[in-house]
Amino acid sequence: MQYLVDQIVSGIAVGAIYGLIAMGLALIYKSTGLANFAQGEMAMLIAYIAWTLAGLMPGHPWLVVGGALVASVVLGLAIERLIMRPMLGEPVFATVMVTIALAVILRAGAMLIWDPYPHALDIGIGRGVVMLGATGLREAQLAAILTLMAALAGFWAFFRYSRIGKAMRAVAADSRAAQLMGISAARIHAIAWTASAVIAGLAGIFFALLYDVSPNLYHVGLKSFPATILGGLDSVLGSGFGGVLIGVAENLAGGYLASSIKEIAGFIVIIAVLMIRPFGLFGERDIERV
Amino acid sequence: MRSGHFKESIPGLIMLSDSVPVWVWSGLLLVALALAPYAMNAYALSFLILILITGTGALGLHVLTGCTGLISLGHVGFLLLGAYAYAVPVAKFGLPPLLGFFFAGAVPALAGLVVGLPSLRLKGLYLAITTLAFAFIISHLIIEMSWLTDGTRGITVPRPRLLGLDFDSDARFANLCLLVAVLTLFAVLNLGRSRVGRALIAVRDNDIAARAMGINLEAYKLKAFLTSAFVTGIAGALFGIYLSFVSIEGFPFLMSIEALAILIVGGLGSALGTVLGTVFIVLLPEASRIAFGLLGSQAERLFSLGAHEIRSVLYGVVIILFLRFEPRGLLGLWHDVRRLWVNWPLRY
Amino acid sequence: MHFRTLMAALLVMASTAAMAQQQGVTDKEILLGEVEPLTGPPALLGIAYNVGTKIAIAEANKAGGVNGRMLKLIVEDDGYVSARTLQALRKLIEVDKIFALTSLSGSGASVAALPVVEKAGLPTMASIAPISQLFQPPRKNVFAVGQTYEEGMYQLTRYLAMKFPDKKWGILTQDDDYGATLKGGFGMTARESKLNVVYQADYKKGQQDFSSEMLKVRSSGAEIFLAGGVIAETVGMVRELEKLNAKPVTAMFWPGRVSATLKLMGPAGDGIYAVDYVEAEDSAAYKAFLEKAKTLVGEAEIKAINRYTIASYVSTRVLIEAMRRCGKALTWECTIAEIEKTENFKTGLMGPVNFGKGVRFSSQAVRIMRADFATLSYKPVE
Amino acid sequence: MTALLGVEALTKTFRGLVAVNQISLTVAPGEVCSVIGPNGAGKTTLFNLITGVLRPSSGRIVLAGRDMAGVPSWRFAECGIGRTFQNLALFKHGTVVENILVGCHTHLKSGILEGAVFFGRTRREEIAARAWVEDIIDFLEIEDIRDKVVGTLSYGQQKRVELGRALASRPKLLLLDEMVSGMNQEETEDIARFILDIRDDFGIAVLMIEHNMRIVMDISDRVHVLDFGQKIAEGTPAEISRDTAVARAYFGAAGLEARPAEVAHVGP
Repeated sequence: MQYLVDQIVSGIAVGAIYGLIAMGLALIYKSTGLANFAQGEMAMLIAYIAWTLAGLMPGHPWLVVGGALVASVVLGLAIERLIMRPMLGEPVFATVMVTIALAVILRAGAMLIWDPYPHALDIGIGRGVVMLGATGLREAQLAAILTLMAALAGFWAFFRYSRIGKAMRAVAADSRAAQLMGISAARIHAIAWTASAVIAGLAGIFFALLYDVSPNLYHVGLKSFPATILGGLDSVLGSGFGGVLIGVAENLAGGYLASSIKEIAGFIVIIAVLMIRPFGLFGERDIERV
Repeated sequence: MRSGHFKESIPGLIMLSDSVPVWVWSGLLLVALALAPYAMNAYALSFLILILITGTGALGLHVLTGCTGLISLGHVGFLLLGAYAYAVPVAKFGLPPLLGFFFAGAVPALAGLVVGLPSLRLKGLYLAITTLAFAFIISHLIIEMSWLTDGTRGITVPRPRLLGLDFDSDARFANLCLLVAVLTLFAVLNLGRSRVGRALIAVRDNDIAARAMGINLEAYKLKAFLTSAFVTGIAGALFGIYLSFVSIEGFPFLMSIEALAILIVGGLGSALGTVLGTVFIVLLPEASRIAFGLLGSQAERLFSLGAHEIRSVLYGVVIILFLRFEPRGLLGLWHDVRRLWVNWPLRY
Repeated sequence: MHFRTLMAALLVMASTAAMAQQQGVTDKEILLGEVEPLTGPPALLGIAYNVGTKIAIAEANKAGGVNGRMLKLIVEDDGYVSARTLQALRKLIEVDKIFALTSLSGSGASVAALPVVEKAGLPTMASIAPISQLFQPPRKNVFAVGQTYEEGMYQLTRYLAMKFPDKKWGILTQDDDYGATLKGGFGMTARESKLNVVYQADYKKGQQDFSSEMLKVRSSGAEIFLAGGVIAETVGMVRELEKLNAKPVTAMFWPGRVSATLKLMGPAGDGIYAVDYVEAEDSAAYKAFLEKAKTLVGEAEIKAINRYTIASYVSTRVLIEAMRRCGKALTWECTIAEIEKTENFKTGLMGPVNFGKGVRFSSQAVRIMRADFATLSYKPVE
Repeated sequence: MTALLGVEALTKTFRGLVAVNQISLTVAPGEVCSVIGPNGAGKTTLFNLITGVLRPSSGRIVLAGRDMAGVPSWRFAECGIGRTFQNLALFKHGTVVENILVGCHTHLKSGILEGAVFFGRTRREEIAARAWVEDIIDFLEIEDIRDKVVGTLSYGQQKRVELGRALASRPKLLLLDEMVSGMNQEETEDIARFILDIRDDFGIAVLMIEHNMRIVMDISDRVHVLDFGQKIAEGTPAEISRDTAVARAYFGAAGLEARPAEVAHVGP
């Protein structure tokens, strides 16, 4: 029994990181209609920046995290303004390819600026073990779970109550109509990219604290795809839950079936779910008009 | 000199091209490509072979993504299946290579039907990510079924002997790849001007209208998957033979992305664009290597350990610039150049 | 145009050129080449290996070159993708026209490249990952210095089995050929010593989170655990065990025997067993090598040095010595013959290197070591 | 006379909303029928039911004596139904010729392999299809735009291409959904002439949804009037123009008295 609980809890912990990245993916999809294939790379870049900052300012964990988040705001804005905005109005396929190219650039760029060696992100906190009953969790795992919960609550309130959140929903529903109503789509896109970069950055920092900073940190982005598909590409909250479900599914597959099946467990789950619900668990079905 | 497009008969209207110069030049190009391998060094030849194999595979993806509008991120799965479907019977059980090529097409085609089933219900990015999942599952299955595939150890594949002809030298093998690539190109071009090809395009552009025209959407989406997987599988077999060693690691996931980049850069939806895109994308790393070399040894030393990453960055930047400034792809660029050539000094 | 005549003429020209002087050799220069992963995760090994070649070449050049000829190295990156390995090799051999190869990339890629190298016939050192396919059956021109994973694993587990008898064993390996050979070596010991194996599994290459696997290890009651990852994976396993407060005797393999691994593991890595055929960091020979290297290559290269640097340095030294013995008339034929004659070649960084008639693998004795976190190094056990 | 199309007590509900309620109508061979009614009367839903895009909740559709229940929607074209769409539904990256060729789909037989080889039967078939398409292009007087990509054409031209595509499938019954909306007087008259020629030259029956009363009254043999999903009247144009229920549906009871001039305009 304790074994099962341990498996589920550590599944939730890793799933929280998938979930955060998946929420960023869904946020961009919801407001701009494209899947950002560079989401994992954004997380990787911020983790590297955090690592550099940690080297410059040892003993100031909050400065490091704060600095990294400022960097992710800049990153999000820069990507939106310099790369994505000029692509407005181009076919979705083309813009998706742009994000793939961006992923290639970020991956190689990180190796160019830093190096291919794995590094430990040591900011003095996050690595200690907290006991929840008989189950041990690292501080950063707990923080990832709490951040995911905060993000879920925050986005729920944001879409429901804030002016920008409502505007974002309007742009998602019909960008032209929203524009006619005086909502600037470009501004909404900038906000979506920035917010998405920030949560990807947070996820990257958690990931780096728990594992390491290395060029293949971007793999975590690949995991968030099943998460967001499971939850529904256009459902920000659903994607967050989807991440947790994928994390737990992986750990149960690894813990009870075979370790080798663990890495593809998420993909098997989404194929099964999509056959029943073609738009994910929480996604909205497109309504076609003839 | 020809003036304008006047055709005198219906057969003339449906020809691939009614222009004599086009046929003559294509023929000359073909002869040149067939003879060039015997005069090239092995390095240049490896690019030619890669272009021919990649082109075949990209045409396979073109049928699915370009014609039918179904995005696949998992095409590397079909390549892998094709390579293994050739390697297992030929290298492990000693069956004739011709039979191996049949399996290399048929096995992925069957898998294509299975992967195609979700496409009846899924759209756009949902489908794209399902195909991605498929690619991961295929490589997992290949590792798991080690009694058949030798798992992670990989299979060494000899050069084939077909119909009494040996293809052991690279030049001969290039001829084989040329034959396959040209046949594929012809088949895809022909498909484009026949009933099935038009139906696929109809499914892509407007599925409801397509259905009203009597097109069975489900059947045609499955046909697109089947055809695409078949062609891609053959390319996979050729790639395995070229590598002479078939293993999971020889087929990295990036190949799926590269294939999509080829379609985009070439001009989505056009077979000729796919050919242009293939040449461009395969040669891009080499071109950037040369460009980098021109900067001089100073620059090269400065980035002694980073030159490779710089090339990767360049690769990404070129793709973004292309999408940004020439969304019609290389084919569009080619049309512009041709128009400029014909009309100059007038603008139009 | 008579095509056949033209071809024949070209062939004659090519062969006469070869007779006059072997490719890659001029009066002043000898061109060497190597292919290895310099991008992507395996770059950690490739870059370190590359530094070893550079050090060996710089050392030879500083001493006046090989019989008056300076050595020059062309490096190609394959990102550990077989297709790129093949292409890089074709470029090195056909375009750059190198004289010899100092490296042939990692395991899977090097096996794929073998036919090309064998056909070309140039002297080739393949010591980055000396797997048995490289030298069994022996190829005329392909040499490897080092030890196979199977043998290393066999020795490591035999040592542990004797030191900790009657324990429960667990092993987790990567699902590729590297992992398969580790499993093979372990299997030999397991059969021989009738080990009680309570946990055995494969993880997917590239996996980062090992929580479910380590929970399984803990619940299986394993007292000795073999972490069969490369670097990040081994670190992940050890740190997960630390979190779970499980403390089996842990051992890892030589790709992970670099100080970077220990730094990443933190205190949890202290006392971990490892195995290697390259001298440990605190040995006199290693320290002397480091001092010498500082005079030969730049700071960035020095930072990249690890055990792979040594493996490459020794392997390249063997090649250079063979070329030196050939004298002024440097050919492939002679170099291959001279490498074959290598006997009791000592660097102090490994055991003596020996080849012989039909012997293409210089099998190195392995040593069991233990990690010392305080100094971030590995010390041989008594 | 046996009807070409028989619709019997057709009903379609969407989540409780009744869009089409117990509608019955017939179209005889060689007849031009119109369906009129205010916006939201259920006209397009009725068309979607007849063409198989939607499944009826209850009721029957009989085409040339065949009950269409259980026939998959893509087979409706084979059974002899052609249609145009209210909002253009062309294959916008294809040329005019390619679009019309898609209409020939059901009359061609070649499969993937035959298409890829393009020899023998396929070639003969394609030549015949192309000749037929050229006839249609001549008929619709769109020779000059035949090689243009349809996405670049004007609205009126695209409508003609769509008509051509529907004709290419050699239907027995042609359903036209708001063919002339957005067209000027001259274009409208051209279309009216085409519709009559289609009936007379090709022997195809036409069922059309139309808001333009002039064309309805000018060329229809019979008119069906829908309101709130129900059929409120049927008859010749002359009968319909006198029907008070129709007038009420269009203008309301008050409007009937307030705007007699417009009612008069509806007349033939």
